[in-house]
Amino acid sequence: MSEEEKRQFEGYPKYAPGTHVRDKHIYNKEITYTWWEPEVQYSWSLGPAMSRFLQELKAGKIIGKKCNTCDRVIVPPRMFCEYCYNPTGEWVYLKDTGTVETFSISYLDPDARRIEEPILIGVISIDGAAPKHGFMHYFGEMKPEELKIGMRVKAVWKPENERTGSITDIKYFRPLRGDEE
Amino acid sequence: MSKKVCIIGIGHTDFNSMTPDVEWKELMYEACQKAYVDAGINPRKDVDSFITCAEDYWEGFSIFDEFVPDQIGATLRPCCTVCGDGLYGLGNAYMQIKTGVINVVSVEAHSKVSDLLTYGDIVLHAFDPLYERPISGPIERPNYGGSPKYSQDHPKPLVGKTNETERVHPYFLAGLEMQYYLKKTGTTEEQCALVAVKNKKNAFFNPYADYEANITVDDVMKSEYLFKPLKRYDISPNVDGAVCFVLADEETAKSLSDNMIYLEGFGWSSETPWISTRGMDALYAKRAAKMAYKMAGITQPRKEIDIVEVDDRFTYKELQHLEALGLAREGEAAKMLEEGELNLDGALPTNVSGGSLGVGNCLEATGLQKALEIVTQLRGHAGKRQVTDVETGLAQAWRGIPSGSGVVAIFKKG
Amino acid sequence: MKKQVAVIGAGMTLFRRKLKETGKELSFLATKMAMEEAGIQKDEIDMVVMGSAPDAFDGIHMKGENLLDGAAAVGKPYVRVFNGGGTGVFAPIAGWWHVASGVADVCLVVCEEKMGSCYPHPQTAFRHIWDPILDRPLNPNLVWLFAMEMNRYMTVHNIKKEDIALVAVKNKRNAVGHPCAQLADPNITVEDVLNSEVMAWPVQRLDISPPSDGASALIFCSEDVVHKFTDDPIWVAGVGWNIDSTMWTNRDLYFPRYVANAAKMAYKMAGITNPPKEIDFAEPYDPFDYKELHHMEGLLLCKKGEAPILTREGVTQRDGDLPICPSGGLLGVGNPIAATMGQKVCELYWQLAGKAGKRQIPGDPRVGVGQAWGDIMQMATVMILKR
Amino acid sequence: MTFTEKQTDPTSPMHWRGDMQADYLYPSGIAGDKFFKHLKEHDSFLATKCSKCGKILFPPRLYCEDCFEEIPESNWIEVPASGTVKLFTVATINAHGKKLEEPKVIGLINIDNTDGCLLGIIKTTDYGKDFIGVKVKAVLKPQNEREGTLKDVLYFEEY
Repeated sequence: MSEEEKRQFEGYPKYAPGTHVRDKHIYNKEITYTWWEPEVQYSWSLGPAMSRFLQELKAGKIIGKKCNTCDRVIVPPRMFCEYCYNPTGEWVYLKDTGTVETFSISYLDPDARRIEEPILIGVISIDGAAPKHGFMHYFGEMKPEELKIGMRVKAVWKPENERTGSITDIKYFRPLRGDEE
Repeated sequence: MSKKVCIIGIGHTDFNSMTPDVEWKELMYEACQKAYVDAGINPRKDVDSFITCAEDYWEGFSIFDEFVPDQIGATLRPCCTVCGDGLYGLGNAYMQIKTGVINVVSVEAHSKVSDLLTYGDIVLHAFDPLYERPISGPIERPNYGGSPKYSQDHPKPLVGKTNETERVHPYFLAGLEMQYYLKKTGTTEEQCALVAVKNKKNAFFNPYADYEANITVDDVMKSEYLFKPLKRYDISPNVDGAVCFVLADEETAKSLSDNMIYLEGFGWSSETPWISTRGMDALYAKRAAKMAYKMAGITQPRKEIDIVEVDDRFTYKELQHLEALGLAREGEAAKMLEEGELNLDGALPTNVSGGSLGVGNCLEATGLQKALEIVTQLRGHAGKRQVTDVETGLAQAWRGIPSGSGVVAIFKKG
Repeated sequence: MKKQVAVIGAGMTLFRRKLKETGKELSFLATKMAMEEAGIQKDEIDMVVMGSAPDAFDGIHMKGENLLDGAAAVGKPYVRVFNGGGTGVFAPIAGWWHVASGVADVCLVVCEEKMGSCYPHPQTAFRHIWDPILDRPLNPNLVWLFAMEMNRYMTVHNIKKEDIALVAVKNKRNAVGHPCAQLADPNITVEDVLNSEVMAWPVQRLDISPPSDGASALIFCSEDVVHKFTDDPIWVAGVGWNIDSTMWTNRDLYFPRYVANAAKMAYKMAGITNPPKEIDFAEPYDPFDYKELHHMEGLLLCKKGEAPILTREGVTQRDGDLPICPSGGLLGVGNPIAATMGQKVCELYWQLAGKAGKRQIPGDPRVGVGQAWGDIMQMATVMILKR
Repeated sequence: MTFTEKQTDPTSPMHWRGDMQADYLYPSGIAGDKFFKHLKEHDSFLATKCSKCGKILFPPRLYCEDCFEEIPESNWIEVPASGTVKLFTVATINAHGKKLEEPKVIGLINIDNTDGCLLGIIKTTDYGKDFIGVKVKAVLKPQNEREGTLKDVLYFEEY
């Protein structure tokens, strides 16, 4: 950057070094670059808590684990309580109903590309667990404008033979009907 | 600079080639809980700052720092990640305590390398993308604007057609460096082989080590050349494990224990990342040692240091590092090894724990595993492998292929 | 025992969606600028701290090692610290303890981010910040997180989107005087923000800061040597950092309690008992417009739910009683994650030193607080500078 | 034991597959762009000389890493695409630890007239040979096929 260019701004930073390039410079090969696609593959071992959680999902149940010190029923379950720093105790089966803590209506896919049909997504606190304890999931069987914080919802499970032991064994959460409370 | 820094607790898991029964969180929890019990403290009240030493690609997360606090006791407390070997974490803990703002620090490092399916490719991913990486083999050219869409149900095929035969394992760099070391110092391949024999033998007396073996120099020499002159048994195999250290200022430490171990000095240094212009004399270790000796007031390292654990992820590295640390003259380390000086009962017991060759290469936990051995020895808790009359010990680690960075820590008995 | 730490120079590069320079070269350009301002040579620097967020953006494993020659660290003690988005303020905190401990006299802090390398979009790397078992199977997008937090915050306090949009307008206008700014816009209005496309409701295009390439640098020195460089030093008064639980679906997102913890730590160190009174201006982290409000509350600069009201009343404008993000923040200048140290800490220094030119806050600011935030809505880092 | 229960059924622990895949486009940078554009058109390399320490840096840089001085335009020099083997190794396994079909000889080659080196494949079938000190030259792709990456250098061979 020339001295003259450097002087064009008042105060600090005195100048702004860097060369802006746009996608077209790359398409047109005006600048050189190297491509690389790394091979980065993992297979995480899950440990007792997550293994059991997923196996129970496969069986159509949501399970939590209780901390005997602070009496929280924790879901998703873990082997230790992050507040008491103790091992957690007994396993507790929970209902597959809950409350919408927060939500979003997304028009983006994971790579930030636009989609037409919005995805309804949010955090559901699960009945039977400690307050505000739950996980993220999709919502279905409702219009976007019907979705509200505080709404009561219930899990819709995949058919048993399609479940694999994954969070997606629950298809989505649908509104809880009055007679189901 | 009045406050001294002490080690008040150590904890570790067993080291195993794989740990399918626990996830990374539980592995870390075990090491940390053991360290807190060892120190006699409650992490939720007594620890002021938490440090984890980790790199994202070793774990499989873009931001690994997210997945740290719960299992080390750091929820709603000061906590950070240092991207480096565990000994870097100790160094930063030391500085935090020296500021006077923080009294007790927990430092954790771990390896869950068995979760990695493509270790070689991940190491390769650390090479410079423009001038170094392309050498290893063909670059895949995805469609511009295309995006990988892999999931649990549709994992990417692990081995591409070209990769199967073409992409070279990144450890070739160690082959180059070993050749340099042998030429320069006149050390022989047999002498390097003896390092593996010694360390794997030492590991028999270390209950947490995973790669103990009764082998001979001949066995090592007969193992195949992978990166000539580097052979299969010259390379430390990967291992899972976690280590946690709790450090405190002297005053706090005194209230907790009588068996005081001081962190007397540490130093760290980096060479240029460009392989094209970097020397291969382990200058990083030389500079780091100089800094650490100065801080610890050590003027004659050979006389003052009783036990060392140096980075031995490749056999020649142990010898190269001993020379860089000023504990052996250039080309002398191999002779010391042959004369038994580096053995458990020698003048300078080296890698008594078994080192990376005997315990396994535990990625960023390497330095802490070495520090763990020094502290155990200084405490006098090393059992069958206890070295007699140890007062001062040195632990050293290198950041591994392809870096030129390393760190040295010096511990003294109180 | 504890040394006082002064800031003596700062630098930053242009922030753009893509820059031609490599990460090393960007680090060099920012570092060189800071060294010029401080009037210092490479051999006078004792130690170097690198702050850089995910490796997955630059696409280099152990990228701290790869970047080090651009950060004047060849042959020097060098370490990289990392806190996700919090790195931009955490790297200077690490720099502070290098000097405050007495281990280094002069410490250089460099932050670099090159998000443009990642294809097809930096979002691709963000996919891997989610829990692999619980979240990733749902194919999440990063924006979801913020949309959900924003929704919770808006609902609990009954906040209107118009009030939140005011933040984007203010910051993009503030950025006009910033030479590095990516999205400065002197004419933007609340309507523009409210009419921009919906990404994940309630988040719209102009609520978000853009991904950027960029670097920034800062030089600290101890009280023992500061006289060599300046007669009127800017001091680090306090630092704080704090992390919340990984399990973000187990906590209420309406208030960032970890920010409050970090702020309390920093205020205690700085001897500040009444933050709204004693702090002259602030640079809270604003990757999304609602985050600025959220963080003002977290920094205890106002009561819970009060930040939108202050914004509406103009208190947070550059000439208001409590200027917030006078640099233009992330919304206006750009968001190269760690390199946002340029707005969050370098800006404090330039403002306090009276060097901010067109962006200078009127009056005589003496105390400023900068804050960053990262990981999955769980990490807060706070630094207070004073004259 | 730090937990109150552990997994004892060897069929019960689960694993979860995942990745950190993404594509990367690394711009060559200011210095690299000049280097690779030159390589596209010529059969030689470029290097840079630091005005302060006089070192001839290869690959060329925007700045000298030791002196931390920017390198002026006038200090760019053309150097031949040849050099001397400083170090070499014979690699026999690929990144997944499996045997390569053919071993590869990888050399660290000190490029002529510079103080820098380049990693390169040395084309040979004599895997027992000591290559240290051997003069080699780069064999480049035909000019019309070059793309401006290091892959334009196919390999090095003795001359």
